[in-house]
Amino acid sequence: MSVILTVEGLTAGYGRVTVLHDLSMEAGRFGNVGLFGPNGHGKSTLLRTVSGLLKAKSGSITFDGEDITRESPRAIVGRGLIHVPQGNRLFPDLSIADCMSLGAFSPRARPHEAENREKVVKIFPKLAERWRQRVRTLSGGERQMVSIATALMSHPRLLILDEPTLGLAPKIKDELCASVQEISKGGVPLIVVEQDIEFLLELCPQLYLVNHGTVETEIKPGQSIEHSEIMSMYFGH
Amino acid sequence: MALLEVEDVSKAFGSLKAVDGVSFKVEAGEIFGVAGPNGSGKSTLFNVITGIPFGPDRGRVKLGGVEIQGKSGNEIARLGLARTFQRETSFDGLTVFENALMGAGYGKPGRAESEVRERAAEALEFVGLTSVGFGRLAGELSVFDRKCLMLATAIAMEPRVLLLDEPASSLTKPEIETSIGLIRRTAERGITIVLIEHVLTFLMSLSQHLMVLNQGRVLAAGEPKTVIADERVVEAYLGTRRPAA
Amino acid sequence: DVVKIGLLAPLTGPAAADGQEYQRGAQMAIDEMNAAGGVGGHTFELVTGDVKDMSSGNVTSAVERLIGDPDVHFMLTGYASLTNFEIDNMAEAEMPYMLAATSQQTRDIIAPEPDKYNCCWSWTPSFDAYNTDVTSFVEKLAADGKVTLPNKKVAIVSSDNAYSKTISEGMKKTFTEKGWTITVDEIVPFGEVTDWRSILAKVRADVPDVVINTDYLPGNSASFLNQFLEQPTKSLVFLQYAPSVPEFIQLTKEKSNGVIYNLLGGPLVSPKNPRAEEVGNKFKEKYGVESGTYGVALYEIMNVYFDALKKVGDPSDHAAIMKALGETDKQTVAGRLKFDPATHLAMQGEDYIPITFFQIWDGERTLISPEKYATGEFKLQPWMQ
Amino acid sequence: MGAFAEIMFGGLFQGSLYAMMAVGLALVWTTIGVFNFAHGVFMMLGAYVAWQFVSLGLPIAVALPVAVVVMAGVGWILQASVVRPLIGRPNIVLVVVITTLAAGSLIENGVLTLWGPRSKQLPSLLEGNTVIGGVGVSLHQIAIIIITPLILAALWAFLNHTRLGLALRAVAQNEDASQLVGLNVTALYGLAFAIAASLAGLAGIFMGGYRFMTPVMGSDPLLKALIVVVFGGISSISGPIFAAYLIGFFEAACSYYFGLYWTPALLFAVLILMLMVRPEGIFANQSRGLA
Amino acid sequence: MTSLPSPVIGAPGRPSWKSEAVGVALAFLLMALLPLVFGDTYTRHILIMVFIYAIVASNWDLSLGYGGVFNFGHLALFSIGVYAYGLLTKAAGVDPWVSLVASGVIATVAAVLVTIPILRLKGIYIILVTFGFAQLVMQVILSQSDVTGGTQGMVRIPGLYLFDHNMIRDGKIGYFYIALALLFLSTVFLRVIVRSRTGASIVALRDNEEYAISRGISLARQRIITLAASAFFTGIAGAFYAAYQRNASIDVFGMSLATIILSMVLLGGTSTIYGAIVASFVLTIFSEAMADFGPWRPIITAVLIIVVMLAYPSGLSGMIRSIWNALAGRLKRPDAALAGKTEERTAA
Ligand SMILES: Nc1ncnc2c1ncn2[C@@H]1O[C@H](COP(=O)(O)OP(=O)(O)OP(=O)(O)O)[C@@H](O)[C@H]1O
Ligand SMILES: Nc1ncnc2c1ncn2[C@@H]1O[C@H](COP(=O)(O)OP(=O)(O)OP(=O)(O)O)[C@@H](O)[C@H]1O
Ligand SMILES: [Mg+2]
Ligand SMILES: [Mg+2]
Repeated sequence: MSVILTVEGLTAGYGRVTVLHDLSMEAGRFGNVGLFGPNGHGKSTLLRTVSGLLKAKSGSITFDGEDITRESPRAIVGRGLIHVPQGNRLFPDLSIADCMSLGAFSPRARPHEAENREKVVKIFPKLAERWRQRVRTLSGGERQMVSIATALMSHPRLLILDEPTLGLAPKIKDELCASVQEISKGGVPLIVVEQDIEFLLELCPQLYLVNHGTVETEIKPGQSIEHSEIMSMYFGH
Repeated sequence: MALLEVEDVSKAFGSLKAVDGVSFKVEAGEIFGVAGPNGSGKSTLFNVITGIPFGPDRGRVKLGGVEIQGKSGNEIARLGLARTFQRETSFDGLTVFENALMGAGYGKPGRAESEVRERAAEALEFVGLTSVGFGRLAGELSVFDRKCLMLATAIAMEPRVLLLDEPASSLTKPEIETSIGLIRRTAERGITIVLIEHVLTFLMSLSQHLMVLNQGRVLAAGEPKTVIADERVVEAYLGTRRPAA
Repeated sequence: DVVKIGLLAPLTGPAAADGQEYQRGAQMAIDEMNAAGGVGGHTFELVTGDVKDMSSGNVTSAVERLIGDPDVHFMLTGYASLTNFEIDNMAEAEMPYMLAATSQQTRDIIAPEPDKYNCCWSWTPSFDAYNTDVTSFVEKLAADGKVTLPNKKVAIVSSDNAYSKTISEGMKKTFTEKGWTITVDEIVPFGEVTDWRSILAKVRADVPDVVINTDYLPGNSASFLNQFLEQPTKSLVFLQYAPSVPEFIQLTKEKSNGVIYNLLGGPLVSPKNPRAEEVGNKFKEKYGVESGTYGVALYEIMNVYFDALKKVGDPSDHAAIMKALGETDKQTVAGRLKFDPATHLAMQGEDYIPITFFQIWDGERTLISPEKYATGEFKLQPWMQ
Repeated sequence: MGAFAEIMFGGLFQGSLYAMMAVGLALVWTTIGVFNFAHGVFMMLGAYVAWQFVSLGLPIAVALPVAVVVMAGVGWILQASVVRPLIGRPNIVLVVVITTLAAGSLIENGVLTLWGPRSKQLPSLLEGNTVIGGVGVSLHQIAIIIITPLILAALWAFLNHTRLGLALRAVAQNEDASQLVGLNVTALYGLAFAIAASLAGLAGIFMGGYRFMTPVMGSDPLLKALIVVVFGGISSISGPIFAAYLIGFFEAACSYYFGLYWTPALLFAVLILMLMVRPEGIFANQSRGLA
Repeated sequence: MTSLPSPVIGAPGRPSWKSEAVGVALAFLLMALLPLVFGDTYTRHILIMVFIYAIVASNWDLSLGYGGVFNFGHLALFSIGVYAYGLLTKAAGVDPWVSLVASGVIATVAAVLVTIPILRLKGIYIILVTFGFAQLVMQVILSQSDVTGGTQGMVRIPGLYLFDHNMIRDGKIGYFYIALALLFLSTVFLRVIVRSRTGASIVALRDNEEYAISRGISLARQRIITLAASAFFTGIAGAFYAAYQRNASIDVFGMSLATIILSMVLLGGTSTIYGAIVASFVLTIFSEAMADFGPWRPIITAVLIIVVMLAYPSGLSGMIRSIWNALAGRLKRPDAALAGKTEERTAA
């Protein structure tokens, strides 16, 4: 497998507050990448910068060999880098069906719309039952499914999931885990931020511990790691 | 007599029966867990019990033997039934202390102003928000602090029953540990707790009774260990991911 | 030295078109006078106070600003407020003031204590003639055999504003007294009315001899006429005030043929009163548009002041100026201007300011009554033939 | 029969006008979630721009589309200057109220200085009168009654059955999510305002054809549009359209049976009563949810 | 309102009430000295208008800014004050001062009445009802033309009196101080409310209605308190306006007055009370300074408003805060600017 995303010396933040300090990482070499670490230490900020929602102050982001540091989110989506943001806010007044069509908005995704929709329905059959329901009235977990489903409609080449299991029931988590695995096996690598370490370990051979806005530890495949070690990493800071 | 009794409560949205004839009882002092697949009606159940934003279509809810369904949300709250919301919410334009004052001042009738302030401060200390600073605007807090603040406003009401909707979602492991301790101590204050949670370790380590909903109906209820061993629960809710009990 | 003249005018908002006309009329008089060397060494400068939406706060602001200027020795307006309450401010400040506003309110303020209000004189005569003279005008037409009144029925439409309502109430009273039946008595809310159909339907349901609309807004009046003409009845149509506004003809074009309206204090364009035409022409020459009622009125009011100043000599002797204003007796565009000491309104009547009836034909306004000044004869309205 | 025809015609005409006045305001409200208080001024400006072209010698059939296009540009500019920079700031709804009010006042008084306060009139879309079902009507009004539903239907189809329309509905609900599915947020905001301003301009041209134009002619229609939009509810563009015709027919019937004078009071009384019965708005099919 | 438990919160994170009281006292003292500087009645009149606008605008801020209630009927409360005073003094012959207070009470009652239909309503639907309320009030006043004068309005309304002092020929000094005193009382009243627990509960309802209800706050009760409290001084301001102008006409229902006052609330920055007052000064004085500009006056004013709002969406109060912070930051610590950011959010 080859590297699809490289982040080098990235510094970013909100206004005068810098959240990310000289952060470097890469994704794709060993398959999926997992990010973890305490709350509020910059994981989401990293993802937002990668997908162009936030402008980097310095450093570079390379996707598929091309520099995307200064590109607009639209251009980045057009390249197939798809980001599911944290907190499933989505489009509260649109129906699930509408969200799916929006997911396929970019010209890249449009030809695959029908095929992707089938895929999505297979992964989340529950959504098909509620095709016309407004997102606003969905339960928390259902909304999470719609978020991920919308991203899948965008025909991703790299899929970034920010806390995808938030509020999901255990069984759905399982199914989600299985289906994302399937997606990644289908050639779409993932970057996943997750608090549920079991989930992360199951999915990602390569892990980064993000702390204080920078990568503190990288865990490569083969470096088997104990659950308790991770816990101590959390508590250590 | 049970402190909170829910009898045959239902709520439908159009043709969708979100809650469909649910009954259960919660004894004073216990922690009562509620689980179930996404969209099984857990949050809706909380909604109809508390009357926020709507009451049940039918069925009865009794708090300490008194029927409360049909009363308005703030009345029910003042009778001693507090709740938190699935998303962390706060009064963003108010300071941390003022947030707590809302619970302390309006959640329990007949308090003197000095007592209100004491209660508010005490509740904030209890959840450990002293370090954050009472003067900070709630809108600026981190996720975990907001969750704590939401809990503090509820505790400041000194409710008889507290309904917690997914207090652990989006928390890190250490934060979950902290939360577990916090909820235990809340129960020790004599507040009866009903708890919705998907984080199973959290749910299992806290609840004395567990009820699992599915498609708006009670799928199983009873001793937590027995409930999660129930085939139907595994099938509908747990899948392969049983907690390391 | 320069004497400042304070003008109250709405320069922005819905009444801005009238406000602009005040300004033009007054300015024309001042320019003329300054060119002629002024009065006793005094030249003049117009300062305008914008009364904006004519709410009392804004009117008072404008009034105070002008009164506060020690060089302002005379103030004038067309209309500045809905109630003419500023008369009180003028009285308190002892500021000579002339206005051409609805006379009803002016009288209500001044008549109880005319001595207290020596400051203020109204170009507009009493509106009583509006209330009574349409009836006599129509009956005279019938008596002269120019129209037939088969059923003596009248439809009266009014708008909910002080001017229209007072007049329509008065008309209703007069018509009833003279034995007419009022078939339609409708009042519409003040402001724009797009659809007159429901009212016209009632008019058509019981065809009256006369149809009257006292809504003075030109837009409303024009759309009333247009919608009436979509399916006209054989009734004499009388519209209050609006047809006197220059745009009315431009905008209704040939549809305005035959329309009748009357005016008090409007230009009395007649060979018997050459001044009206002279001033009207001057205005048109200077500004490229025809003047409505207010342009020439304000021009005349300025001249009334100049006359008073000539008599008194000292512009800062306000008391003397006021007295001189009150003693005015001169021929103006509207007729002979002389004030009634009991109400401070201009006197009304054939020998003073007459109520004039006009009919529009081919874009021209023909004065058809009173006979003393008439330049043409009433002709049957096209839809009545 | 006469009454029926009168009310039908009056209702259709008023309803069409209200729908035209309101639909642009509704579009901006349902998509971007702000009230554009310059909407009435857009109507006025549209009429004046058309008038300018007509007085340069263009026939109304040409001046109309040209003015509509100009208005689209005006809408875009207004959006870019006083709305877009505020998106995402706290209190946006109220802040946009003030900036659009100010922009409206600017345009209104600009027109006043440019074209003067005196009334003007546009030529009718179609000259002449006719009698239908015993009711005399002008062809201009017939044209409005026919054109309006066509435009509304086109707009409705655009919003509900095209992907761009969907994007337009989505964009303000969540800016981040919009960007993450590849929408061009800035362009969509501009598009919403451009369409709204064109529609307002068209409404203004309709009005200018049967009544006088003055620089303040937009203020009453703005209020009417506001009432229609609020009454119609926030869920979609179709709510305000139904509301417009409903109010149009209500007014026509009311003014026939109770007189024009009491119509506004009755209308408000009925609106308030209806809201007390259905607090979610009349056409809103949206139930409350806990977010 | 008697059961209103309103001890001022000495809340952490808010400026101390002592410093605020000192600031308010100083500001009003300064204003009280203005007539010494400005002897002419024109300036005094403008200041009186500023005070009236400031009262109406700052009270509107209570319902609109703090309460988040889209109350488009606020000017109707003012108009009710105008007509209540006119009718009480002129038609019923009640003493002007008694009428002044009674007008406030009547406006308060009206506010409570209009609150009832909006108790179940959310967001923009409130616009419709409150706006309709204003229209209905106007319709009632118009239809009772025998007493209200209808569209002709009422003139020769009795003014206020101060012992034997001649209010008419005193260079407006009497009305100036009465207006200032009313503004002072209104400001203190509003600030005490918004700093009290009641005020916090009003904000809580605005920020998250369902959460607030779940903490025992009664939407109905607090909303009635909000509107009633914002009505009292608004009604009094209306009565004072009528007394000062000695006339009442329906122009008070016009859109332009409502627009001006709304501009003051929003330009000043909502949820501050002071912002609306500052904006009343700025807008009125600015507009008068350009009185000779005709249509250019509103154009320039509009540009000013837009520029301020684009630079500081929290309005003049936000602008003043950041200027203050910048100055203070220069003098004190370099990180003061950051602290300023936090405070600015308070205003929002
Ligand atoms: N919009 C914003 N404006 C200012 N600061 C922000 C904003 N969003 C996040 N921050 C700050 O940036 C820091 C990093 O936040 P980020 O959301 O990236 O953390 P995270 O690691 O994803 O945490 P979590 O696990 O809670 O999602 C936090 O301290 C947060 O307060
Ligand atoms: N206001 C509403 N209108 C329509 N349907 C609703 C509404 N609120 C909830 N529902 C539906 O009712 C069902 C139950 O929702 P509820 O929020 O109670 O689920 P939940 O058990 O809390 O799920 P989760 O664990 O995902 O939060 C869901 O299918 C949801 O879509
Ligand atoms: Mg995050
Ligand atoms: Mg839930």
